[in-house]
Amino acid sequence: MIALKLVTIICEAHARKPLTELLRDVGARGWTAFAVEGNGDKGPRLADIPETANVQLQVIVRPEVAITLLERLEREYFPRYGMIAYASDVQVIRSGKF
Amino acid sequence: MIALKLVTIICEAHARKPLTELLRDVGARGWTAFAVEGNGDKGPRLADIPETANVQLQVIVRPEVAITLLERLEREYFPRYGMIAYASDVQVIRSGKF
Amino acid sequence: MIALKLVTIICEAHARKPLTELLRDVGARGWTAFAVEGNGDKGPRLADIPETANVQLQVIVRPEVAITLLERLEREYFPRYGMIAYASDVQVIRSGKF
Amino acid sequence: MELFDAVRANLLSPAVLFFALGVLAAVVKSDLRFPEQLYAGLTIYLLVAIGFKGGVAFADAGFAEVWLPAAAAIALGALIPLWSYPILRFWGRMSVVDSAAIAAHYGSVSAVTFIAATNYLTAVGQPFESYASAFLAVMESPAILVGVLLGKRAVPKSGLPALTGSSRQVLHEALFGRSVVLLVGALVVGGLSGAGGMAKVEAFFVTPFQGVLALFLLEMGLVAGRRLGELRKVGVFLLGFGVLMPLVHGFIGVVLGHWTGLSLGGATLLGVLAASASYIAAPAAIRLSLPEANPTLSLTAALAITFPFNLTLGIPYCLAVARWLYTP
Amino acid sequence: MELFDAVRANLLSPAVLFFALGVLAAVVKSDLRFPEQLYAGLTIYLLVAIGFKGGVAFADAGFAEVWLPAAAAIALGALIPLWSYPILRFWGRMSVVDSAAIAAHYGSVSAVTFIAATNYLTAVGQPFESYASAFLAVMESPAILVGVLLGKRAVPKSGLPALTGSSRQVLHEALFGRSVVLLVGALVVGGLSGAGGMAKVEAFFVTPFQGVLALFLLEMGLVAGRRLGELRKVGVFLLGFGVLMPLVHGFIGVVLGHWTGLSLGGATLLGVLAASASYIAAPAAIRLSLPEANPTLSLTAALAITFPFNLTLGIPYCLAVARWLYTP
Amino acid sequence: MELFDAVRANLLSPAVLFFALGVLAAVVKSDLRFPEQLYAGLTIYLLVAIGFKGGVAFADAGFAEVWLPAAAAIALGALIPLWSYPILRFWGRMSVVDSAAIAAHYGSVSAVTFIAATNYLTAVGQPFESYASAFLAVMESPAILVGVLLGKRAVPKSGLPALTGSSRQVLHEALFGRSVVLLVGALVVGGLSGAGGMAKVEAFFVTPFQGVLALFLLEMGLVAGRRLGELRKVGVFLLGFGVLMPLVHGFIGVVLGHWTGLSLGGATLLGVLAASASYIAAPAAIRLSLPEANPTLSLTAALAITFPFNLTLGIPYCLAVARWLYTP
Ligand SMILES: Nc1ncnc2c1ncn2[C@@H]1O[C@H](COP(=O)(O)O)[C@@H](O)[C@H]1O
Ligand SMILES: Nc1ncnc2c1ncn2[C@@H]1O[C@H](COP(=O)(O)O)[C@@H](O)[C@H]1O
Ligand SMILES: Nc1ncnc2c1ncn2[C@@H]1O[C@H](COP(=O)(O)O)[C@@H](O)[C@H]1O
Ligand code: NA
Ligand code: NA
Ligand code: NA
Repeated sequence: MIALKLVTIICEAHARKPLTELLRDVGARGWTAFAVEGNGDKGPRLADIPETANVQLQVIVRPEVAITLLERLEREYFPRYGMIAYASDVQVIRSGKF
Repeated sequence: MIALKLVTIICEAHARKPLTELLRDVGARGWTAFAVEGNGDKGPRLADIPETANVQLQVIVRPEVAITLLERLEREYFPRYGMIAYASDVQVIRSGKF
Repeated sequence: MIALKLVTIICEAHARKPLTELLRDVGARGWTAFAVEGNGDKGPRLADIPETANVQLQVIVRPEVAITLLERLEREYFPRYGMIAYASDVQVIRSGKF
Repeated sequence: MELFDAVRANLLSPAVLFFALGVLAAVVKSDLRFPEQLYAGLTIYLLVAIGFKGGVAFADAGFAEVWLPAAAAIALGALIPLWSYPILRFWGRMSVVDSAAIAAHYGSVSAVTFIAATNYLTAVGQPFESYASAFLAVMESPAILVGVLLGKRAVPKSGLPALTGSSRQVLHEALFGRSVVLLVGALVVGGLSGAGGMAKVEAFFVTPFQGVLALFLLEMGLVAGRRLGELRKVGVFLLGFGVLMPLVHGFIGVVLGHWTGLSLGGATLLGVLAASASYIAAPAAIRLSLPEANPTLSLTAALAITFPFNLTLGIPYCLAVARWLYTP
Repeated sequence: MELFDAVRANLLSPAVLFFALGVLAAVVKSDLRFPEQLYAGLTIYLLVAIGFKGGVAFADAGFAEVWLPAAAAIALGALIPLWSYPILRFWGRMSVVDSAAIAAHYGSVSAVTFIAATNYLTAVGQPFESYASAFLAVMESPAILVGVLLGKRAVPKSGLPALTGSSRQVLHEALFGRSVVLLVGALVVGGLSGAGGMAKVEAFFVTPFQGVLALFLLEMGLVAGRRLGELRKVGVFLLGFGVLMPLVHGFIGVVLGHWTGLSLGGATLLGVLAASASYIAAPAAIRLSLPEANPTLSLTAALAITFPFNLTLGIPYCLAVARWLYTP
Repeated sequence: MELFDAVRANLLSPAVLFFALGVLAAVVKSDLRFPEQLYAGLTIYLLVAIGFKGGVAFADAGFAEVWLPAAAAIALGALIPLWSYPILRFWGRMSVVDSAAIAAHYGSVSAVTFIAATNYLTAVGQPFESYASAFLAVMESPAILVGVLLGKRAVPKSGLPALTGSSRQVLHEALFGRSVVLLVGALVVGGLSGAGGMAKVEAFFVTPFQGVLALFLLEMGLVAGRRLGELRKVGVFLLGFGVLMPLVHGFIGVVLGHWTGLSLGGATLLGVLAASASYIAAPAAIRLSLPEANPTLSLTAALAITFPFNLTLGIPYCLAVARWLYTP
């Protein structure tokens, strides 16, 4: 089994498009996304209108890509959008896929 | 990178409100939620009516908060609601946010 | 706290039924599922029609079950369906539940 | 004979047939499912439409005509749990919380059963007071409150630590829960906007209403059909309870409607309300305030026994009782 | 000349124009998207409405009038894969499973194409048998079963371990799949509730139907437009196949309709059904039972080639064939 | 006096009452919520319906009649940010990006406010040019582009690294964003299919329209009500801005409509468009291209201040201005 990183990003739905472009930019070969609701320092985000909806993005990448991604998120996106991001360890079977 | 805990709770949708109040109570500063379906010891939970829908709550907290949270869940919620909860390790960049 | 494995499977929605049967087959006592969108080697999967929708399955199992599950996925499902699967470590409180 | 014809006419209506189709689809394990947000959307539509229509009729009839039967409806809702509880507790040998929870479901009401009854009355040409949806609106909560009070006494004995704020929550849920707000709110909106407002929105809230109900009942059939497997779990007692109580409550409701001056159709509707068991408002409120109760019992009884029974037989039964009572 | 006018009238109908708008929006990469549950809801509505309407007409016509063309429709559905398969396999040089999968899609039918054809016939004033949706209902599954049988022979040779239970599943899916249950079920409900039932639900299932179809086709356009990029991947052969087979199958369908006593309009509809390729029922069943097949091929052919072709040209073509055949 | 009556009639229309119900439900913290995909579906329906209707009217009126007021509408949309910006920046002491973002919202338009105004005019029997939805379609984007240009100058100074491709994105969003595509697209479809097409889809896009709007406003009320708590955060200046600017812009819009030859009703609608603030198109485009702006400010102002104000008072106000202006 190969050790990789799962980076999870939870952000406002309007930021989805630029974020997926960032993912491509740092070298991710795929991603998964779904609508979520949430609550945080910027107040409740009920998902009934797109203006206050959140999206959760999940991307599996090699550890060094995870670091680049998190750093760019912190520098470029955190100051602009309400969001959080975190990394965790995952194991996959197919190498070469990520 | 700072090591924190991600606590995931999967429970019946009707328990969502008391659970988010518990999260606040133990000191979480935010949470994320979305509708899921499932199957478990209490039988299938198809999400088409709210009465049989599940919700997944995700909350990032400091390790000691995770322990309190899981313990209170076990004591107060597990006997009452169909649910599971688990913790995992995550790494974040921004300290002070959680 | 007991250490278990969380296996996450992201696959085309049409594969959901056979996959949940596989989960039962390898000994999982429950699972959680929800609709997601994604992008990968097989191109974008926008969830607006079921034919191009993805589903994310999450299942908590004992470590040895996780290995069997991943191996069977690789052998039987990866060649047939567009999908990824990965395992990660989780801690639960209730033993005997999984 | 006449009752037989009435039942047959009811069974062959699109609404009931679509319900049966749903049950069948669930039984053969078809993958047919309604998207959850469609279910939510249809529920909102049905509640708002019936509330609005009732409100327009209410404004027309005036408070003087409505208050007495409405008060009777509230009282009936609050009383039903008081006799249902001991029956469940002692004859059914159920726990305190489970008895209280089920009693609350049967005292509260099912909006869809009520709507199906109004359609049935329209189909058989039996006039009724359109403002009867006001009774629907006021009968949702009282039984829930009574049921929770009955059940709450048991929790301290269970040794479980109390959940914070749950008793405050139940009052809030009973007053401002989703279906209460939609029904009561639409009633008030309908009352304020009157016939002029009705003319504007009729083409959406009234004309297609029966068809929407038919589609909705397809989904209800799917949901009920899926629970059929749980009938074994709930036992013979609850099965009998789910069929007999509607007969008793339906009778009482019709009689009360008669006493309080409703027309034959209106009394039928009050009977149907009394006979029906809630599967939307009550489960939500009870899961919040009596989470110790086993939801499989109450939900299966309300959804897989009483709802289909009323939809097919209970509604014509109430009409038959009313016809018998109103025959000079 | 007349054909030209018919095509132009079709192209300027709101339904086709909304489809074109959807394609355009996808091509310019607009972020316009229909929520998935809206798509699911609209599908349910369209299938139930067309099935119900057909059932009412069926009950009216009687089984004696319907059985012969219905049997012909079933036979045609089952036979189409038998000649499509060798064409794909040997002229198209496709693998066994891919040939079988595509053949199944083309033998099965597209409900939306059928619905668009009924609207088209109504618009040009050409009467047709309303019970033709019964043909739609019975033509969904036979081709899928035949296609799966054709494809299953290849799997053992592929060296892949068999998936448990997949052959049992395909029969279940063919009999009780979502769209089969909705169509056949609504047919039966319509048949049982008859004209009286229709009067109740007409305002929901019939009156707004064409408008709902137009909105739905906007989404279909978005979906088809997004797949245009995959046309390169599927190659020239499949492009030709997706355009020529509808012409052949449409012709055969119209002739068969003529032989079995349908009216001009009914024969047109049978032609359209034969010409259409399934993109709902077949993909679901084939992904379950022949997951080794590449879904990009069949889905792109059915959705991005044959569906737009039929919607714009195939439908008027079938009517023209029928007019020519029925001219004394 | 007459204005007072007009306002009262407006306040008692089902649409406004349902909005109030939504606000109330949010204030009492009811758990009532519309499913998000229902909101999305209703938005699509409303935009397509209003666009289609406008397109049919447009084709009927001809380009010669429409171009002058349409050009005026575009110019007005582009100019509003130019004076709103300095007001926000210097009187309101807001940052450059926030001033630019809010200015963009107020230059752009709210489709729902427009639709409510057409319903209001219909209710009071005031005829208007149906093609006015063309103005709605062309007024969405110009202000957004101007606002983004105003705000972009500030970003380099902020020290933040630039986001890739965001200026390309804003143009794309302004031209092909969801609501622009739906409105402009439905306009063109309506124009091409004309009265014949309208006859086909009228029962879906026109007849139930007012009822759908009423239901939608219930959800709008929920959304607006939930933001009331943020009024404190946005401060008194923005509250005043959100109420006074509609009065000024409404006046200018009506006058411009008068000058460019619109009827009394058409001028009212142009006034309402100018007075309205976008809460769908602008937030999406601004979050993409000026993410440095604080969305709480612009969204709360547009949604919780200006929208309710226009819905209740702004619309009758514009009509009153028009009546005064058109009095000989
Ligand atoms: N501690 C947390 N755990 C889980 N999700 C969070 C947490 N904090 C914030 N979020 C999510 O991130 C979004 C943005 O957070 P914020 O910028 O703090 O408002 C919220 O709406 C939540 O969905
Ligand atoms: N082993 C498991 N893995 C993932 N999710 C589970 C598992 N067991 C239960 N669940 C989820 O937890 C919910 C409640 O479980 P239960 O109380 O066992 O019925 C189920 O409906 C599932 O969504
Ligand atoms: N690197 C990745 N990270 C997260 N999800 C992925 C990744 N690659 C693929 N996926 C998901 O798996 C699905 C199938 O992947 P593929 O077979 O590569 O097209 C995609 O549609 C995504 O939802
Ligand atoms: Na009752
Ligand atoms: Na076919
Ligand atoms: Na404006």
